Amino acid sequence: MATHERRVARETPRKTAVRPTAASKPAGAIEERDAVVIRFAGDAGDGMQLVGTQFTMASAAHGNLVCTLPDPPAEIRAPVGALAGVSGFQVHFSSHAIHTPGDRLDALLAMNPAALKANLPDLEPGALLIVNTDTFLPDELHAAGYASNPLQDGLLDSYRLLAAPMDQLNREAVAKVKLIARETGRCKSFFALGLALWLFDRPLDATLRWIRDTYAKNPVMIEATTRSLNAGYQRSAALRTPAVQVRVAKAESEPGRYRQVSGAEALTLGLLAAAHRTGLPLVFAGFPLAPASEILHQLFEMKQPNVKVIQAEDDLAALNLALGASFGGALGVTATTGPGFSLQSEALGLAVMSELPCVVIDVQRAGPSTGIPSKAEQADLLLALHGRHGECPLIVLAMATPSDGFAIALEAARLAIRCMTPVIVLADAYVTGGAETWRVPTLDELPAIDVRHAKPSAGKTFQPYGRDEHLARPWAIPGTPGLEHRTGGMEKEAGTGNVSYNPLNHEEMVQTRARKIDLAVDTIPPLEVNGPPQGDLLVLGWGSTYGAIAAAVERCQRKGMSVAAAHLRHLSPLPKNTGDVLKRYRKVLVPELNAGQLSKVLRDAFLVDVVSLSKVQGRPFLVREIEQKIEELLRNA
Amino acid sequence: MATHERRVARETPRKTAVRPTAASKPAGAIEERDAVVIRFAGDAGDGMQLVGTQFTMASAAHGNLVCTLPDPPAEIRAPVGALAGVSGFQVHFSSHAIHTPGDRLDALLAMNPAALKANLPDLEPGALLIVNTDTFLPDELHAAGYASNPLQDGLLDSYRLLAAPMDQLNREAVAKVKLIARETGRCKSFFALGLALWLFDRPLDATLRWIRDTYAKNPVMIEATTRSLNAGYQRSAALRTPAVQVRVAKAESEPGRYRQVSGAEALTLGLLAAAHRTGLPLVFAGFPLAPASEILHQLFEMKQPNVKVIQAEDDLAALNLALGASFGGALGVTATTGPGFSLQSEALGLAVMSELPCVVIDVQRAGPSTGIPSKAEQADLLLALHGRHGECPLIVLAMATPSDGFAIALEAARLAIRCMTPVIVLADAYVTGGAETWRVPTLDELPAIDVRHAKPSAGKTFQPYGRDEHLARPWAIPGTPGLEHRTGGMEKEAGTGNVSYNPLNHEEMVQTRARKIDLAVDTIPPLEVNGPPQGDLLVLGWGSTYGAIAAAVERCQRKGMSVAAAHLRHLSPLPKNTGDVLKRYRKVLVPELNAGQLSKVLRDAFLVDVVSLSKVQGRPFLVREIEQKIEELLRNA
Amino acid sequence: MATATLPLLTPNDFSSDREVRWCPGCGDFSILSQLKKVLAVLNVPREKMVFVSGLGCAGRLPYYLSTYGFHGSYGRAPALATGLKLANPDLQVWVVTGDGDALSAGATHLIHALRRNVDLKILLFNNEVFGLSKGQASPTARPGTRTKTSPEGSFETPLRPISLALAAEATFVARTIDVDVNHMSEVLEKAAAHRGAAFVEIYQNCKIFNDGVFEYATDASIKTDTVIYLEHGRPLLFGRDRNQGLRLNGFEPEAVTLGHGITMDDILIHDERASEPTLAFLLSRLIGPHFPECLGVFRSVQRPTHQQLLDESFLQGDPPRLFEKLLAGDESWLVA
Amino acid sequence: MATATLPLLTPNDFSSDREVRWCPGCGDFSILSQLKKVLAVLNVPREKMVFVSGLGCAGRLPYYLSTYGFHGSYGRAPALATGLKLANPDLQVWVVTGDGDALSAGATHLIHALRRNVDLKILLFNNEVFGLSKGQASPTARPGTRTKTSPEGSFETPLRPISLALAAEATFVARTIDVDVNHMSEVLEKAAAHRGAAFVEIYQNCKIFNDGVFEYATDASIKTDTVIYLEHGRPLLFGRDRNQGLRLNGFEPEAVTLGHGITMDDILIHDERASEPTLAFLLSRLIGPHFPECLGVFRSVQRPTHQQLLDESFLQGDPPRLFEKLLAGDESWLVA
Ligand SMILES: Cc1ncc(C[n+]2csc(CCOP(=O)(O)OP(=O)(O)O)c2C)c(N)n1
Ligand SMILES: Cc1ncc(C[n+]2csc(CCOP(=O)(O)OP(=O)(O)O)c2C)c(N)n1
Ligand code: SF4
Ligand code: SF4
Ligand SMILES: [Mg+2]
Ligand SMILES: [Mg+2]
Repeated sequence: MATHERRVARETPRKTAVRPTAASKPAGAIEERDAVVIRFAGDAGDGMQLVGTQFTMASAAHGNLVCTLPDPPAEIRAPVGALAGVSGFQVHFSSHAIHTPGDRLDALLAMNPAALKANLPDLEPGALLIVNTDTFLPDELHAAGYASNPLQDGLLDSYRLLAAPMDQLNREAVAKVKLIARETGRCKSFFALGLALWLFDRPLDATLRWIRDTYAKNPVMIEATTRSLNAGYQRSAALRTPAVQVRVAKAESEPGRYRQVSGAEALTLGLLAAAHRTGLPLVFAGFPLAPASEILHQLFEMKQPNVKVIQAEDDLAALNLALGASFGGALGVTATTGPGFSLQSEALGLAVMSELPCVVIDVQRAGPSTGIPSKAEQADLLLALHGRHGECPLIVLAMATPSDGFAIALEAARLAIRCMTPVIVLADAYVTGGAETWRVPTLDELPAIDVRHAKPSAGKTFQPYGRDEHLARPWAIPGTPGLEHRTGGMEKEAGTGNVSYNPLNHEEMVQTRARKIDLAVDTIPPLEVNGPPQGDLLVLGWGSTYGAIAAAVERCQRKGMSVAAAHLRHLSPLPKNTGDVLKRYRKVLVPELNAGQLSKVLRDAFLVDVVSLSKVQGRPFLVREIEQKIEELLRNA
Repeated sequence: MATHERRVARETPRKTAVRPTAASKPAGAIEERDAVVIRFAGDAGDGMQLVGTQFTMASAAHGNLVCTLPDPPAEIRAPVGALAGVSGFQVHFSSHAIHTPGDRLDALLAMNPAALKANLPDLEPGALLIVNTDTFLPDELHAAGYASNPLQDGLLDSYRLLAAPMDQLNREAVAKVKLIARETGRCKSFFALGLALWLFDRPLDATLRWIRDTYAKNPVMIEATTRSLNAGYQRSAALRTPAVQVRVAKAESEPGRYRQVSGAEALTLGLLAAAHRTGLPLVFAGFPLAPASEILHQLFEMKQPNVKVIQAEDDLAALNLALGASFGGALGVTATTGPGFSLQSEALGLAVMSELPCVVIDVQRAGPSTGIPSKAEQADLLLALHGRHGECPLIVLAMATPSDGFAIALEAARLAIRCMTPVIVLADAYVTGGAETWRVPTLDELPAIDVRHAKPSAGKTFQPYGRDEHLARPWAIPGTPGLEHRTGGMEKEAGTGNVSYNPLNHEEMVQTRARKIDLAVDTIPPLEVNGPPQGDLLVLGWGSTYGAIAAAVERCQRKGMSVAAAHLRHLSPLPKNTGDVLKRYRKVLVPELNAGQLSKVLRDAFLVDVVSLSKVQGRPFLVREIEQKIEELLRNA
Repeated sequence: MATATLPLLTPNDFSSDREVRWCPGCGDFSILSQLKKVLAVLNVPREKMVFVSGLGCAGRLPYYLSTYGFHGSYGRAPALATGLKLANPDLQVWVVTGDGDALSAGATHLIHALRRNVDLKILLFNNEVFGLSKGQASPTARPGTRTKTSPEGSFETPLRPISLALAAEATFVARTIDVDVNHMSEVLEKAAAHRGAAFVEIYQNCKIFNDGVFEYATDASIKTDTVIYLEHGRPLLFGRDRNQGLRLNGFEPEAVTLGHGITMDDILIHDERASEPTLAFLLSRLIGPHFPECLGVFRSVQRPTHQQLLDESFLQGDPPRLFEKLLAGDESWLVA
Repeated sequence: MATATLPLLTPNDFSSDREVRWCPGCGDFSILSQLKKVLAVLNVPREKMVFVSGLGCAGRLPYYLSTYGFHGSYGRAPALATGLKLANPDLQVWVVTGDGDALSAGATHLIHALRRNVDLKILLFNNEVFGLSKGQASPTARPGTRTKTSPEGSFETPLRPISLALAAEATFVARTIDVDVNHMSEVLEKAAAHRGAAFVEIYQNCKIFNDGVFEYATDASIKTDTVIYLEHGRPLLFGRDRNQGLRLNGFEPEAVTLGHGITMDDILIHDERASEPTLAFLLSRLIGPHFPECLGVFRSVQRPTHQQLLDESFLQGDPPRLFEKLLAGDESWLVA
């Protein structure tokens, strides 16, 4: 299958006259690897996100499977050279299936001392370290907290150091182009990129095309960046040891169209796909709150007919807007983050009571309160399940990987519409910010979503709180004659939907709303197990820990341990067979980026004494951490 | 002990010249009872809340133990005579300890057909039924949905009917006083009250005193109401059968001062007592939301120096106001109800993060969303425990009976201040609206509350997030030189309180905040068991179900069953011995006015397969319902 | 909406089957019945109308109408209605709110619906008290109002809904009163005809908790002296004989009587279409006892609606890409 | 607070040990440094000062001051500060907020703090954009502003913070600008001296997401023509030679040049103490390019503070009962 034909499709027409061209490829020694983890790190102004993205694109287009994790600085603009301003972007590319952006680094590119300082601890001994030596000056070293120059004091002895005076080489490369200082600086990132592309034997085409499109109106920058890129690509051969190239073979993939997709893009595309597939208008109301804002931004960018995107006046307004839109016959959606999600508790109650289809995406971040903005955490699970006054059940899903955002958005839309209920999708910055290779579905591969608008039926009084076989009430769209009705937050009489204070009716409605959610279980897939169907240990996860768990379990399986992995994308209701699956293993390990919230749910539901592996550091699990816990549990078994 | 001297203390000076005097007591047959449950029911305009309260006062002053439940109509003013406008007030008075206002009625006073219709189902066969016959006219009967007149069609045959033409008798009584029609109407409730007082052999003094104080500026009304009251009291002897008096002997009580107290009053007094005891200013910020508004109203009424009460602009503002006040060195408190409590989720997160002492009272009502305003439910437990984004633990208490409001408010204040944390108190309309006899504590009986304000210590930098032995951080009050610091919603560095993005610090802080709450367990009493220390069945409750559970378990114990009762007032943390206690019984029954929320907590915490008894009707448990469930469980044991 | 084929509707066609649950004597009854009359003549089919409300006595109104309705949560109706209108711009959407609902929890949403000029008809029933929650002080309570939360009389400066709406860039701002049924019809019809956000404050008597606060404006024996009816382009006159008027003294309005050197030329002319709402703002400040209060349209100007602006914005910039293209993104590749 | 014994404070005494984390070139730096200068001369001990903020770049300010501080949640700072002031009326409490913080989620709280006249100094850093959340449209964004959420340019009508504050019955309302340090000091000192709620809008440049939007008011070469400095009792003049001014044409303001029959008598006189805020409102409506914008104090009037009213109200009605009496209630009895 490695012989599969592969060609890169270009979606944007080439408009420019100046055609950047690739330099001829310098020769060098080549080392083969299965997979590589590289991190690009520099000052916020050094363009590391761009370098990372372009490197990823090139790797993916080259035929590797790719998993990435951007790590932009928390500050909008920290002082130049400060630790707080370090921006990172990690790429894991390989010739076989990978699940995470990688624990430890096989290579690090550090544009300045602060970047080195912040990232060196993650670099494997003996790994490749590429350094821009021109920035290792007294001021920069001081800002990074280095007492002496690590290039000289032996600190870096255990790495394969590639010391490149990038500022200087880049300046030389663009000397003939008329640039202002800031532009020259921007070109430096292309120099670094060129160097990396050469080192890992990736093609330049994708980047050249990107340059052409991006600077279409600025031929001077096309010229300059192309020169920088080529200089990096060529000069590398001339640089000091170890100028060895590393090559990672293409992966085998099913036929189809492929792209890189971030979790935020995937969610956005999934929502648009739901609108496309159903023909329903999509109304997305969002209030900026990092890291959820990315979805709002994406929706503004990917404008589509039949899709309306609005920045609400606050988080509570956002959900009310979405709910109003759902009442009006659209798919109402909002996306938020912990603080906004807490605020929306009241509005979610209204959504449950009015039984309208809407979707709330919560990109969880480290809390409580303002917490640590944008850092990944999974500590909103119990809030999603129980965070509303009264008995207020709804459907809760969680996305497992960046590309799963597409499927989960469609699944959320499907369930919301099928069951006439709000659906919560849990994510976090680790999955929305990360990206991976994704096979783009064709339009007819999109799953069916069954929309049934209520229709008046002659002679019968309309029952706005009548029920179908799924206990869903009818979706009666204002504008339809004969279906005029009133809904809202007060308890409804079964059938008529009139306000009712009747005690037994209330109990019936509480039970009906709960059963409706329970019934949704019939339309969701059972929990699948990866590994032996019974045995010593099951590792059960949910949400963004998917990759780390899958990788850890695979490693342990390779070592011959009796361990299986399973992953929950549906948290409410849980797949029907969840309890059965749990009971087939002697132990159950539940790794979570919280203090053990799914553990609580499982203990309550199945009275199984699951073991919780908790990490609450605003950071994802390392594969190694889960692997170690598995080994520990099996040792003591 | 029945010979204990008893005298009624008057707290308000008598100001009036006109002195109402009691009529001489007419004679009649007398029947002795242990306890009686009576309900007064009438149109919203008939003054039933007044009649009920006065009757209760008289019974309590007479020496009975008393438990009451007002049931005012949901509508502010329904059309006269409508079912929606029926107002009820139930009084249970007895010569021994009682726990609830009673399941079934021994007596019903119905002022009109609607009141009869609405309440007859609760009346025991053979019980006393007092009816105002003057309202059984075609229009009223129609409004109540009676096709024929129940006074004539045999419907009431199985009751001991006392048919009194109250309108007429009352009109005659006040004929000599110059009143407008509306005033005559108001007097009618005093006629009914007089009648009831005679029937149950209660003294008139308390009511006469109340009349005097209330109408101090209106001698005409004093005259008129006194006449009506006396007429009811005297005329009763002349009325048709069964003009038998019922007498309930005095109860034995510890020496001390006693009063009637409603749950809302008790909570209010408890908060004021906390301020009194600690010397701290109390800032109470509330936003009206029934049934919590009652606490706000009470606080406005019971004005005290050093107490500030403010109506906030909304529920979220209310908690922010309270939190700001706590930061300023006051005890900040708010009280709300489901919808407001949901809204406050975000602010509670801020309170947890800033680690300031504040108290949030949630008078739960039937939800979700607007639900059924003011009806009792216990469905906010999981919201209280988990309803905030991030790992966000705090202390959760629940009041068990109306008078427990006093103790629980003090306990909430104590724990909030001791542990520097928000404390949630769960209540519902059943306990805040109900009232019972309460021994008034003397000031030196008030529990100690240890307040330690931080003091600057020379030479040491102040550590706003340092910890004491309870892991509480110091309470440093603005205005104190040397303790200037910044707090807020972002993650704090341990010790310094500076904003910190450090992953390991975050994990440490998440764990510290959790351990702080866990540690509070050392200062709370163990779970006590009423009944055998081990056995077949433990009935475990929390909050307002206390009375029904206690009564049901006592009944079953009297029948010789091996059943014990225990009640949780602390829900987070749970008393240390909770798990042990649970495991000493073969079965555990958890009755809740929700779909089984405490059950979930217990199953998760102790992996015990507790049996949930759920009722979600906006109504409290009947003793009988729990009794039946106990019997069923023990039958199948 | 084809209007020609519309069957004629009567006010009764707008009644739902629900029993009306306000207190006897409440001003809401009068508003409801007048509203039904207005709805009947708007030439909009019933199914195209939606009433969205918040919580409060006012908020119950949708239950009593046979249109579509949504009884939302406290203060959030303007946001919910905005979403509805986005989903379905064809609908005629009314928002019913109270002084508490709109100006305590909901002020933010109200302000934003107005500045966006969402095509909503917003009716604020101002009874200057919290009714449904049983009698607490409202943000519009006059100083001295005794309620359960202001036992010694309210002392916070009340908000003026009209001033606030004007400051929130509203394009249509008016005031009317529950019992003046003709005036109310006139104002409601104008609000319905306005394209964009129309804000109407309705003075409404709460029989139970704030009875009689607007008596000065309803009592026929005095209201000629206490009320000015605003008419565009007409002088601001009042009084039984319309011989009193408003004139400007610097920036201070003055109530004057014609004669003794004061002529019609001195009297301010009402202009609801002024480019800036300054005069409207001035009029919103007038309250008794020193001034008559204004009823009628304070401001009525045209500005593109939120929907129009959204549509325009959509046409600007690059045209939307085919969904297939979006899916494939900027860079994709085929594996054969 | 004894003032005589206060040690003299310097601006530096108000610096905390935290590194300032705004973007290089941000207008917030200038505000911070000017604020420290003002604080140093207020004669209030550092420990009596509290800075309460919401979320946003502006909201970080408390970390950089050595006073007490509370960095609250989005939009709720005015409520939190009101509670603080209730608990501890002796403190001097400042609220720092941004245009998003104050006018999107927080508008309700802002409005209520103003109408209550809580003794807070409220500084709204208006950069007409969401800074901290990385560049989205703000409620004050000028039409056409391109942001991540208005890719074709913002089209919603912006809110004017000053208009809104006036409509919310604020007693002190002013505007100043980040780089005009002397003007800022003057305004901040007046705000600090005001008894009651003082609202100050500060035009602030966001270097990253909205750079240069106030250039017209800072660029020395043109600002004389684009800015009017408000001075109480003085004519509203502007222009390099102060030969231009504002006059009234009906209710429409007009920018005129003196001469050609236009004299000083035609020019409006500023009055920050007018009984009603109509003139202030008119001035709040002036924006470029057709009008100069006003900097300075729009309104400054005395009204009892919330605390004063609360205290007065406490003295009215029945005196508080002894706590023992309250405990025993109206009816109690002794069992011996
Ligand atoms: C979140 C929330 N807070 C408070 C309430 C309680 N509440 C219901 S109606 C109301 C007052 C309504 O007053 P107003 O808007 O003036 O309407 P009115 O009843 O006077 O018509 C309040 C405070 C609520 N339902 N939800
Ligand atoms: C509940 C909630 N919603 C949204 C946010 C995200 N957020 C933080 S700052 C900000 C914008 C701040 O803008 P502004 O108030 O203008 O301040 P600036 O950063 O421009 O100084 C937003 C939307 C939040 N933290 N909390
Ligand atoms: S409480 Fe007041 S506003 Fe509400 S229905 Fe009754 S009279 Fe009307
Ligand atoms: S984003 Fe703008 S407002 Fe925020 S610190 Fe940077 S320049 Fe200042
Ligand atoms: Mg009202
Ligand atoms: Mg801003």
